[in-house]
Amino acid sequence: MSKKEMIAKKAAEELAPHSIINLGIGIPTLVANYLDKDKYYLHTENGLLGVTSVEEEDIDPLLVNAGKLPVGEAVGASYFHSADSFAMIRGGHVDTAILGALQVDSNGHVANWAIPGKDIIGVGGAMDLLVGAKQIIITTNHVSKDGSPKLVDECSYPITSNRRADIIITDMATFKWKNDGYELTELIDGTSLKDVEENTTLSYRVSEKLLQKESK
Amino acid sequence: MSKKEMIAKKAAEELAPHSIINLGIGIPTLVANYLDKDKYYLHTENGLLGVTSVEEEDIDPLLVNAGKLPVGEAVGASYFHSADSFAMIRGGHVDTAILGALQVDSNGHVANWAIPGKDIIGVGGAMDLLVGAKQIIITTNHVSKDGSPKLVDECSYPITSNRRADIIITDMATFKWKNDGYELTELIDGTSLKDVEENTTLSYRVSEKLLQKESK
Amino acid sequence: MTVSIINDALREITRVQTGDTVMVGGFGLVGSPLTLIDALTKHDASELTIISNNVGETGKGLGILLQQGKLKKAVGSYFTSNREVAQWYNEGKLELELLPQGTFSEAIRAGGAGIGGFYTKTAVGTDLAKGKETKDIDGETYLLEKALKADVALVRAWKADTKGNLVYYKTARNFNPIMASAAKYVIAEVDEIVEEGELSPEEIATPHLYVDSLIKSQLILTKEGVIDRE
Amino acid sequence: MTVSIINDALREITRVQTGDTVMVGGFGLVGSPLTLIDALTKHDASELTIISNNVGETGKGLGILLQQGKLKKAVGSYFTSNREVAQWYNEGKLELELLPQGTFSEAIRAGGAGIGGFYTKTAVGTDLAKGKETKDIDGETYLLEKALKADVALVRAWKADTKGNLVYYKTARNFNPIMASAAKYVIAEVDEIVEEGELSPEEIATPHLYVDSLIKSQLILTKEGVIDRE
Repeated sequence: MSKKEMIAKKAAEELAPHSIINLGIGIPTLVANYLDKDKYYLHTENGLLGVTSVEEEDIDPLLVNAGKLPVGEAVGASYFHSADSFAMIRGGHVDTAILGALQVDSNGHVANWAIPGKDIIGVGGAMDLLVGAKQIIITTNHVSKDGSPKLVDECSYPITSNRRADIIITDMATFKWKNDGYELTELIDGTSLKDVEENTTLSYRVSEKLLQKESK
Repeated sequence: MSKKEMIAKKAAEELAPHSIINLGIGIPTLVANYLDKDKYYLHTENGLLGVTSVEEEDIDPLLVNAGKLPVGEAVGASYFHSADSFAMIRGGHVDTAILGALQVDSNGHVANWAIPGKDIIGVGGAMDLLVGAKQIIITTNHVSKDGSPKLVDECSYPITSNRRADIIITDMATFKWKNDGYELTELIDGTSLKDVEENTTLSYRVSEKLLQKESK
Repeated sequence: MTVSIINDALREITRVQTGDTVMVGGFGLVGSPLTLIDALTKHDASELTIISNNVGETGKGLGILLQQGKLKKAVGSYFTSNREVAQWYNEGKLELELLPQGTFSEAIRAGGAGIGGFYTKTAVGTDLAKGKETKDIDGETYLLEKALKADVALVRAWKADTKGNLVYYKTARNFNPIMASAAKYVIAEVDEIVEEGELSPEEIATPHLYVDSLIKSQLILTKEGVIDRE
Repeated sequence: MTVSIINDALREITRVQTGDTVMVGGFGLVGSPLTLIDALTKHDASELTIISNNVGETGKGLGILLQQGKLKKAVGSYFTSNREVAQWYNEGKLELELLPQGTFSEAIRAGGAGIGGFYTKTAVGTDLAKGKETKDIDGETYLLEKALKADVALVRAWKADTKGNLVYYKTARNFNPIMASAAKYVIAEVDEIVEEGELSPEEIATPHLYVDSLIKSQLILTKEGVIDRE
């Protein structure tokens, strides 16, 4: 299992059965592979509730997800126009959005739509999902390609919303927002608390449970 | 033909073929009897485009117009929810609304939803239709039951909208808004200019055509 | 969430609690959740705010709730259909919020769509604009109207599938789909429950994510009036 | 009005005039009015403001109009799919208005529904809120967004009846129904024209009152890419 697959699998474990899920592009898309298709309902903002995977021979060019990739149609699916689709998102009818991120910070702010110095010419549905879904799960590599932390004290990239991320799942650890800040609740096998500490500038505390486990 | 039927017939003559029409309660409802059903498309704000009349034996209790009266469904009809229906009205997609009135005044203001001194507890779709339809035709008796003018200089009843009525059709005459005020364009047979003058406090001028005709 | 299929309206209606705001679908009796309204009249929740186009007729439907003294406030567009509404209002026993029907519909849609408020030209310059904010946009005056939301919505649909997707029948659609989007808990009364996959994905007017529970209709509107199925 | 059935896209596209604002449906190539866009590239109208989720891809679809220098402004949510957009923008040859996709969709719906503007929580506190009004409603901060309207809308549907009612196919629906509601003149490119009465009244997504003319699609998206029917 690749790192990305591992992150996706962990994210899948956080989902409540029978919930409505919207998956972003990249790692989030992989989460679908770990979900029982009869128990989770996938929403895509281009206008479909009931996204499934599709076999090569069944591809319909007019049936795609928000990443413009071919998908299938679940039994009991429904189609709607873009304004109705975002009404679902913004109106709080999507239980969980799983999104990628460029940065997440100590306040829970997510930056995932623009890079300073580059042209800011695309945002898509990122801001709507972040503001509207009942629960936000961020899936991301723990550090960027150059090795710098993506979990930072304060986003240097433009933030996507004032709304905070509830859960952050990386290839090193899982963090959950509790009360007033993030708590490190789980380490990926082979990762130590020290590894996380060295690669993270976001403020967090370690959960009691994990501290006890690590001190054994 | 009753006075009401005569007013309705005159209103029908003002309509452009293939236009989208919304008919209010009362005299406006009768207008449908004078329209070729293949050439006019009737919209009702409770959610149907393509209203037709219905025979007693075909009545469907779940198919009604905004007056809660049984109607039929035209070929090529469509149903939609109330917000979509009023989006059509307010968005300017209905060509003509034909409405009743308590009063119409020299500014073109219509009062047709509330009576001073009585409880103001119902408005329905009157304000939306008056603000949204491309053309407003008012059909009404020329005077009220006590003989007082309904076409007045300034409405004493609460107005329904700032938007003016384009055409007023009564059992005495037809008035059309031109430039900065109403022009009396047509008299019902048996009505004289003097009859209208004596029963109207609304400001109007008489059309050149009618003046010439009357002076013959 | 999974939809619950509950064939006990009296039990399911206990979701409505004293002080709640409740949306009730229907245009007159057409598309009205008659079975749920009947259950509500037998339930002891009071001080309710009802968001519905009208408050039934005198002593009928929601009109019974009024007579039972269970209503604190009514929000709608046409209360004229029940003469007792004015009477209760004048006696100071009922608050009223009267909105143009298009504004009423749009406010409910806004509530479901995460829109806080919107600007409409409807009612500008009229008595119904009193006390409301206006704004000039591109040279025209608009009125600010706030979204409407509810704790519970009681709606009526024609068919549901076992997932909770809904389709409506002719003009019985009216306020039901928008109300189904604007409440925390949505109970849909339906005439028929079919298997998943039996409804066309292009025709579903209320996707299942809006619906919490289904009950089969017991009271139905016929040409001869409201009848009990059994 | 009666819908005109015109099988000459080049003639019908002359409805678009220099300086016009044009809405163009589609999410990428899916549900995109390919035949009408092709006609627009062959038409001499320029200084256009295009309201579309994106400006095609480099040298494809609306991307050709950009290369032809016919675009004055683009309003959308995701211009990243065409690298040349940033280039033209940086050279001051193209104005851009970037909106979150939900705000973009809602603004188009508002334009069609006679709503002047609306309050959304989306983008509050972000760079896309700069210069925009905010308002506190019931303790939460919302951003004011104005309606979007157009002179002409180019949309794609699956089937139309001869009255002009439209139904869509799967995720090719996307922005098309709302754009069909928000322009003064609406041209629908459809794959099939059927007789009146053949479409289910409950399934019609765009009632005919929104549609001015129909043209049969010449270019269609297949698994192998865009092909010409003949």
